Amino acid sequence: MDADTVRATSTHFPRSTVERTDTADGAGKVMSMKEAVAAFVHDGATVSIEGFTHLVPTAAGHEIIRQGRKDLTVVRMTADIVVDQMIAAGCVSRLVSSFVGNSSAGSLGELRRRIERADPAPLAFEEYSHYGMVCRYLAGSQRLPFYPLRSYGGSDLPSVNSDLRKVTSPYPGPDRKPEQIYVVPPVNPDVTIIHAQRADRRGNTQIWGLTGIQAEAVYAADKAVVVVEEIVEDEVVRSDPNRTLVPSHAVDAVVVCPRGAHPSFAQGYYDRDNDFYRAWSHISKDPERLRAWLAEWVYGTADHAEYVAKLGADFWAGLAVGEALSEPVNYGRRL
Amino acid sequence: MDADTVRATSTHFPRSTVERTDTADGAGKVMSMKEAVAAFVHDGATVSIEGFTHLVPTAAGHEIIRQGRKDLTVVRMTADIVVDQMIAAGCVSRLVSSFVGNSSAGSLGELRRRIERADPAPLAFEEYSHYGMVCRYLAGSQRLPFYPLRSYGGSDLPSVNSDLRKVTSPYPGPDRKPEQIYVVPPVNPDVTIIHAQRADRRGNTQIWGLTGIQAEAVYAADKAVVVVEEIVEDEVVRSDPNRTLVPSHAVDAVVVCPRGAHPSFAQGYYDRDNDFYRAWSHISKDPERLRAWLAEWVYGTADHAEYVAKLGADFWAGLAVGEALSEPVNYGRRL
Amino acid sequence: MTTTAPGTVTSSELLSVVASRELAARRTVFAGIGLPTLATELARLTVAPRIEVVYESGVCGAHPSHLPETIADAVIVSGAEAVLSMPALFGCVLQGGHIDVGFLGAAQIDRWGNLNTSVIGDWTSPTVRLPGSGGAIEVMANSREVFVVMRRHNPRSFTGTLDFCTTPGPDRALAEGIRPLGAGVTRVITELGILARSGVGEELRLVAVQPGVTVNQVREATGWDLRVADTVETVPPPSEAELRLLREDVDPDRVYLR
Amino acid sequence: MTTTAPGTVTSSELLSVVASRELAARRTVFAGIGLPTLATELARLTVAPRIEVVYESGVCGAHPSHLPETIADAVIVSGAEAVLSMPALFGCVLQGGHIDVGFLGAAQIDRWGNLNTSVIGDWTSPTVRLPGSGGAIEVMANSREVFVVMRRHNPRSFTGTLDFCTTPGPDRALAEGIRPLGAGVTRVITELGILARSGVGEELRLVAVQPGVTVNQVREATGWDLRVADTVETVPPPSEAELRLLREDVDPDRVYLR
Repeated sequence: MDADTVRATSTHFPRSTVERTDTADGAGKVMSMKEAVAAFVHDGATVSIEGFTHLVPTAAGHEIIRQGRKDLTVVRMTADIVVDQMIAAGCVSRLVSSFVGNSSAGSLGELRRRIERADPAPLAFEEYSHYGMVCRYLAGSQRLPFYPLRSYGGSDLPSVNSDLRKVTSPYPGPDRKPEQIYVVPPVNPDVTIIHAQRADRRGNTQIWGLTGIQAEAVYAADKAVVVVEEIVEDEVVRSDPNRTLVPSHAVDAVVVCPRGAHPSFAQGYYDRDNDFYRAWSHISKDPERLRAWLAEWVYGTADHAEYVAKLGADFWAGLAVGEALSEPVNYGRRL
Repeated sequence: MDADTVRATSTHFPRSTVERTDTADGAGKVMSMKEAVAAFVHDGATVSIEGFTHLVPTAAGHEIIRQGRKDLTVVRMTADIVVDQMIAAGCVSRLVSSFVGNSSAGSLGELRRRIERADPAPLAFEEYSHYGMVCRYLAGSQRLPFYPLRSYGGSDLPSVNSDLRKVTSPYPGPDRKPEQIYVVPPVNPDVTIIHAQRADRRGNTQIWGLTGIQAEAVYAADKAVVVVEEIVEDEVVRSDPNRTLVPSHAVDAVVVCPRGAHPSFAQGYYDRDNDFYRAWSHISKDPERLRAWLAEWVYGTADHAEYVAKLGADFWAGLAVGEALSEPVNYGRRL
Repeated sequence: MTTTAPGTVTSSELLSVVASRELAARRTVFAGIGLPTLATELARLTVAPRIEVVYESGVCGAHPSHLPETIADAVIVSGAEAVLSMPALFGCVLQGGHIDVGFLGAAQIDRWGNLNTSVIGDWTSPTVRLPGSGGAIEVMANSREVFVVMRRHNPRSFTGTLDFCTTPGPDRALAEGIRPLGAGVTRVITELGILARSGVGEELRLVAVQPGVTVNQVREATGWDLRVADTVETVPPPSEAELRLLREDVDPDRVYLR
Repeated sequence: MTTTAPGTVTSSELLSVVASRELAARRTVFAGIGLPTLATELARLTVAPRIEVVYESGVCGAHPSHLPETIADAVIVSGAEAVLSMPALFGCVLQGGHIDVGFLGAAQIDRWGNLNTSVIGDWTSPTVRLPGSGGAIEVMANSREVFVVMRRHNPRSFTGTLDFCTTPGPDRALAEGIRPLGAGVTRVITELGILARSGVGEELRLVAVQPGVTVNQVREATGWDLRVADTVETVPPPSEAELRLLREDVDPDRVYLR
């Protein structure tokens, strides 16, 4: 009759469901970036950092660098500047990705040195396509053993990535013959970190504009940290429940970090710093210059608030955006 | 060099992409319910009618009855009142569903007579669970040969539904042994009909509140008819693009039909007619009474506008809802 | 609407109160409509103030202005913390393993907690066609544990052999080589008492009787040779406080209370 | 920003104009950023007024206030007709078969339109590590046809043997028993001319040369024994109207035009 006895028998249940942090008012989830990284990102962990060009959790990556995490496996569809920085800081030993470039602005210098010349150390790399990564998150979030997709037929990728495998459909194909399809395995990060526009204190997270694969990356993970531009009152979130892409039951930590996506952008909050993307190709090409950049902007700042202040008000004015409000919809109330 | 030559070689391409109706201003998609049913619902067709308790396209079902369609295969997760009515009217020879009941309000009389006693005619029935149906739509919309799910192990359903099959995962299970999982086949209806709050003239369709499986049901189908409470200006839709669950490229017809979901509801427009749900258990229990109901309310009305008028203003006042507006979000504009 | 005389406890009230107590320390519950709604809302006011109700329709963290009449009632949508798509609800929340307790009902249940909601009689030409699974198969396969509330406790409902197994517990799944996530049915709550099991390989056994009910009465009402716990408790009757909350705060309009 | 002298047509302008013409009668195009953006926006003003641009980031029916600088630029989101989740974009729109033309680029292309965007040299220790597939594998596998715009036409880029096949055309897929949806690469547009193929089993062949370019020049710039159509057309040079639209309406700030 004891609940704990019952619980103990269901050994296959993911850890996450019982261990999500919470307090009566949910405020236990709200913490500083420092606390969240210390609590949820451990040496040797598999860390998913998602945000497809939009809402890249850069500030979280910087805090991981400041805390000197080692031997991480980073899972990220578009491994871009923040990943190059984490690699350069010595945090990353393995990368799982479908695009390793500096957006359309050039190269990632450190990543290329690692992969091309093992300089200063090798980097293990698992290469996928975008939809392959999407499907790995879908499988991970849905607790599926694999996810099928109509990609990879004829590609050389399966020859360098043995996790791209094939399954025969138990239904006949269009020509009535057996049909084969590639599948990818689930990814289940130890922790997923995403950036979002806003959440309530319990972690109900609202994102608009490009929503990418963030919700699935959160559900796929054992722990989830949501970094937000602002925490809003419960009433704001509840006025538009369809906007909540990540419900509180999937979130372990809520971190308030305005402008934490820079040089990426937050739709409706600040624009993308395209100049920095272009600059990064040059900075990262020169290991000395890269080290100096990290020293000044990451190690040299105590937290993201200092980084933001250091950039200065004029700089941020240049990324300011105007207003384009959504028209309200009526959810209705019973009379 | 001729585009048609190129096109002709890609024989596996779904018909739908080339045949979506449209005109320069998109107005060619806006048509009456009568026109849409005549154009897109044919005898013998597989018709998906979705809307999970919310936004049930009842008016479309009634027009199918008025036009006397025969031999339809109806695909619907929750086969409820409108399906019972279509069966009673002789439109349906096969039903694919995961719940054949009158919500929590009782039974579907006609459906039960058909299945229990073949009275007055048999009804072929393919039984699934809700997630099995969801996965059939997911497979259909994503052009997958099958979709895996962790259901059905130990159930008697596979013994009466040979489309529930198993696949062995090419990755070892948690115990390192081979892992088996059930899969369902795609469903690709000839036409899917959904009801929504609003769309623009091109068919960009916005739904809020319960969104069910409507988007996937549309993408799974060869043709799609969207019935809406109202057509709005392009600017309204474009002020909140995340609210668009079905983009225009997936829509063939837009039908304006206010209150077309009755006795179901449209969040923010009118409430559910729970009295009618309760009444239907009695009406449908008696074949004579059911026939009289159809005669009066479906065959006896030229279209849904007449049905609405016949119910009367007082009736609709009883289902009116108050205002609970979503707080606007800022999408931002470049300065 | 009927008014319940003080002191008289109806069947609905008894079942709701007993079920609500079982929700202590649970975080997420997948609730159908009716008795599970009452039990969950009462638990929120008593033993589980932070419990999150997840509805099959996609609603998480509902804050309804009125007691919902269906799992898709407009009042659970307005003011909710999140409304998810059906693929997200069934795929990520349920199959992803985020549900502590799922509530299910059934026309028939067997000693392992397997359920029938499809047919009475033969599936191909049934005596009674029932609604079918809905999401029950998924709730059973993916919840940490499942509570069943049965209005009728008699040998036809509590049967040695199901007419049809719509919703299998983990024992049947394992026999087919499919590994279940949770424990299956761990509590069956009826007017006569509480049956319980803790997981795979274990039959339901009688662990408590309602006041005034004998072990023998429960055995006779059960269609198989019911195992009985070494110590059978007597269910504490609904307290004044529980009944008051249920009648005045949870369901003042008697939507489900009878 | 540079100003282009009237009368002088830059490489970017030439490629954009030629590519835009190929979009006549197409309904949906999956466009990357750069030359495909210019070509598509010009086509909207000329041969394909109703063309819908779908971006990898999830945007359908963009109405940008400024020329987007990335496929995820904020200006393609504000005012768009729809923004879809990534699973919906890749699963329903792309794999579901809703894209008429996909635009791709590559470091290397072979005679069948197979593409390399992964490495120069050996994959395990490459001379140059390139960005990889992104969504290119999916665009190739699922679009009705694919256009490739190549800034450089030389034997290293147009190669007899790819260093690595990231993104296979349908011939390679079929050889592995996987049935492709579309025709693969049907157009390759370069400064020298246009190569074309119509589908499975067919090599790229030269169908048109830019004004002043000889067939032999194209053959020498191509790393395999290039087939040539019976009649090789000369590409009509960009018209005054096309250039004016491109320079004044599509990219007045010279974001991509060089």
